[in-house]
Amino acid sequence: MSFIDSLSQLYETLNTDSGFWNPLVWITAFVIVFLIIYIIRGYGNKNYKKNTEQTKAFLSGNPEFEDKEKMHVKAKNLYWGFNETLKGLYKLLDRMHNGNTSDFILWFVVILGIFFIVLGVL
Amino acid sequence: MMAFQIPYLAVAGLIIIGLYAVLFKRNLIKMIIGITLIESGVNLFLITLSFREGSTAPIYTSSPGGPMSLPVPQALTLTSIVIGVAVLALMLSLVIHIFKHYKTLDVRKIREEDN
Amino acid sequence: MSDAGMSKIVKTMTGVCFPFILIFGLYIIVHGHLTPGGGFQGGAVVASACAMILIAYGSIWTMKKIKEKHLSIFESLGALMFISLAFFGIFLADGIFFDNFLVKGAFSFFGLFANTATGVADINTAGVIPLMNIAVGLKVIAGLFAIVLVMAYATHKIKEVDDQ
Amino acid sequence: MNWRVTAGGVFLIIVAAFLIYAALLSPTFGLKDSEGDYIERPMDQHIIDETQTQTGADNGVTAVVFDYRGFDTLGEATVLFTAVAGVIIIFRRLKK
Amino acid sequence: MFEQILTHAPALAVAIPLLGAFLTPLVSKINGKLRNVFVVIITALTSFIVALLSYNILAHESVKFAPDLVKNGIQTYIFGAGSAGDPVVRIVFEVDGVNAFMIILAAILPLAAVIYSWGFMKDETGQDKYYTLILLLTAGMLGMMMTGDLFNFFVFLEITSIASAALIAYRVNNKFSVQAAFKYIVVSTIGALFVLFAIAILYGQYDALNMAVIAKSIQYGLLDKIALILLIVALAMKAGIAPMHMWLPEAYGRAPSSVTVVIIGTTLGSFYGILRVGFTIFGEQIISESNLEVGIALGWVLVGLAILTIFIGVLMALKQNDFKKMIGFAAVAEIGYMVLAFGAALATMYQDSVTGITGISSSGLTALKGGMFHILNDALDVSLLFLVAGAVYYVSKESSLNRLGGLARNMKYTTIFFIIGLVAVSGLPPLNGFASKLMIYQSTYEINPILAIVAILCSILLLATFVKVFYAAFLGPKLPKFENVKEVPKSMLIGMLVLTCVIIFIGLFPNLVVENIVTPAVTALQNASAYIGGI
Repeated sequence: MSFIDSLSQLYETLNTDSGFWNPLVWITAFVIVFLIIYIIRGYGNKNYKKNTEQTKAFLSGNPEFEDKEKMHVKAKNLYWGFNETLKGLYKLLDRMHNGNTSDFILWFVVILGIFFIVLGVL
Repeated sequence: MMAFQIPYLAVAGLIIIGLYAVLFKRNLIKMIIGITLIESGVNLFLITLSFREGSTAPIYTSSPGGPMSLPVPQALTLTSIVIGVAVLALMLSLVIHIFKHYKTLDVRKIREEDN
Repeated sequence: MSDAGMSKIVKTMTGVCFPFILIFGLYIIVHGHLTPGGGFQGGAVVASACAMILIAYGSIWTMKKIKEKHLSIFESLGALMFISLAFFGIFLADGIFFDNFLVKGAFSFFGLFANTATGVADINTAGVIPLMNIAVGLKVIAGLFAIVLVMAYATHKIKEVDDQ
Repeated sequence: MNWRVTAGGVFLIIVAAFLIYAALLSPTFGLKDSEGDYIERPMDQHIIDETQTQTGADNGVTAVVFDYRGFDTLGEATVLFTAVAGVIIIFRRLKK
Repeated sequence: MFEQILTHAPALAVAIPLLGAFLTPLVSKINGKLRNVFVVIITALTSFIVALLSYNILAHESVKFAPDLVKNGIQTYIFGAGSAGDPVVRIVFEVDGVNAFMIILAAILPLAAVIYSWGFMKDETGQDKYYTLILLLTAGMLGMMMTGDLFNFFVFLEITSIASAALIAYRVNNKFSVQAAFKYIVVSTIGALFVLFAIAILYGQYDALNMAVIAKSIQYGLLDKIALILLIVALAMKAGIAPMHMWLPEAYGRAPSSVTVVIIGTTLGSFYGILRVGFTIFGEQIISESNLEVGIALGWVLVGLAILTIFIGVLMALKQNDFKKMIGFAAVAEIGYMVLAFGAALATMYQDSVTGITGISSSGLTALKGGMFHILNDALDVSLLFLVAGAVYYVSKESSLNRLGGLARNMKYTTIFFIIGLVAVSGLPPLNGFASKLMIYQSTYEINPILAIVAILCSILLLATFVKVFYAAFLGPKLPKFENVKEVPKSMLIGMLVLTCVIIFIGLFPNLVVENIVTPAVTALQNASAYIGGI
């Protein structure tokens, strides 16, 4: 196998047993779709002015805050519902993740015992 | 057969005592003592493997002759002792810093102070 | 340990004992390839002597005499000596890393073999092993003493903070 | 934290049982088998026999440390070097 | 000229970083800038030697530089005199496909980290010791990944542990980083001690420390089983597999980012240790007729641990508000994917009814390839994200996402790098994370659909996690306190660019990598007899 042959692998397809994956094909399709979207966008109406009502963010009629801090949704407020739903699970996980060094070693001993029982007895 | 395995039983005992100290002691220094106990148990295991009954040290200088004990486990023990010293020094210096920050070595007090 | 050092008796006795411990440690280092011991053990003995000085005279006084910077430089030198002895194996003799090139008789010193008849020992044997012993001894002395010195000095500083 | 103590105790006992079992299974202390002659240790026996002719050292342990397993010793010296560097970096002066 | 280098390459790859580390304190006495140049040169030299070595091992016979050095895919290097008496008494480096694959990581990550720290560490004290420890970490990592001697492996493991702990505690005035360092050193010391205990058991059984010799003469009695369990569990703790992963997010999160990138390499070195122990030392025993069910049971236990790891990692990452801790939990989840792949491969072992030979099924092979490929991808993606997090910390001195926002308006390149890392780590096409995860999904689907579904679901949650980061830190209006934030220095951008280029290359040409790097590694991993024959 010469260096040229190895170059020819550049555009070969990654074949798993039943699936395959070729990023180059994927990217080409992506670019084509993007071009189509761009062309369609070209047909949009042109009467659109900067720095007018048209560019204001529409907060369901409410006025925009002057304070930028208030405008930005903080990280702790994101996925609020998700955390609310899994509150019980998260309580368990937090109890698991108390930063106690002895507990780390305790988990180690527990897994050691489990492995002993599974493999040693088998 | 079983009666002569006492050094190995001592190894197991040392390791278990060390693990107990690491698991159930609240004081950081005591946890470190537990770790050193585990380490000395492992070193004892290594050095026990090197012993031959009725043997001398593997050194030819003015040696009485006869069987010699195995040299390799002794070298490994030397290495692991030095490594243990290095780890111990680093752990103790970290504990000094923890004490500087929290003014205590009790794990519970430290965790209360954190949250 | 108290920072001002201990009483006069302790200081004097330390001064008396120090050279003997030093000689003993250096003996262990140099005869590492003949008698029990070697670089690490002898280095530990000498470092313990230095630690005795540290305890007797206090960390501030010792820190004034010698800084951990210098000790770490000494340690780097020892480590460099060790690894360059290993590197010489590539360039000389068989050309293998960690080759014991001296024992092949490439040079006159340390080139001999120990006489297989047990009993008599010859210092001029074992190739690079004595040199490596000396390098490691230097390294261990500097390293252990640096560790003890830095930790003692830091604890004293913390105590200062507590007093205020 | 009661669950902690119970779980720790139970699994510690399990680990202890297996370690003690391992201790009893280990090669006999003194390396003598039932007939009373030594158990074969080819690698160490090779070192003991060849120390003086291969390395020229009288001390077998030093020969192993610095010649047969010299690379381990380099690593060990590196460990000490690392520890010193670590201790110095931990106790360094924070202000320039 | 390459032949002379390649003859000693396994030794030089470890010895040159060590030499650099020993020289750094002396060089830094002269000048700070000179020291930085010196360290970068040493690291680049190491990477060059490693690249030569792994190319010479992985490449096809006809394009090797020195074909005679490599006997059926393995290059051995015996330290000390060439005449290694029989039995093997000296330390041997035995570099086969797996090692050649792993050391590629160990070469890329420190290079990026060192270039990055040039700007990142500009106004910190104690830089000379910092660079010394980084070089020591590199040397230990490479030694772990190349050695053929069990005790030598333990020594390098300890080197990496101590250096990592000292570097995690680099910001000593922050109490949390000191705590994280203490937890890390306790955990890794106990792990390493149990590894040493297992090594001593094996030595007592077979009077050998060389992996190949032990693998040749192993009998898989109960004592050997105990040694196997101790090795696997202790190394799994070092590799951060749930539920022994709690040290990992703290250590990753509290260390300086440039350090974290190197620590990721050492974690994967421990993971390599698991592979070496499981597939080479005990390989011929685990994959054999006599104890087939033991191997399958081990595989299923690993699969269970992997699912647990992925779940915990993703869920905790989704909840975190600290940038680097979140990436740390994401790294835990990524490790879970690798364990899933390897465990699934073990679980698909079957016995041919006709010949009676046991082996790993074809879907198991795909799983092995995917897992091996994912090691590389995970290391690159997570490292890139950590470097971005470090850049954010550098400009804003903020690690909590609650106080960040609107940084994209001032830091264009960093934002681009973050988007690339996001797409790659959450397994979106077309970047490298997708290629390996596709193989894992597909193979696990053939084994058990539920595994694949869980894996895909958790991958989606991972994407959600990083979208949250992207919104909270980079999007949004320009906050007043970050008005005059500048783009990070050039060296940091270069450090990130190195990783990004590799990621994009792997993403665009996955087949090239799988064919030329991953497949030889997997073949070498399965072929324990070749490793034994290497001595």
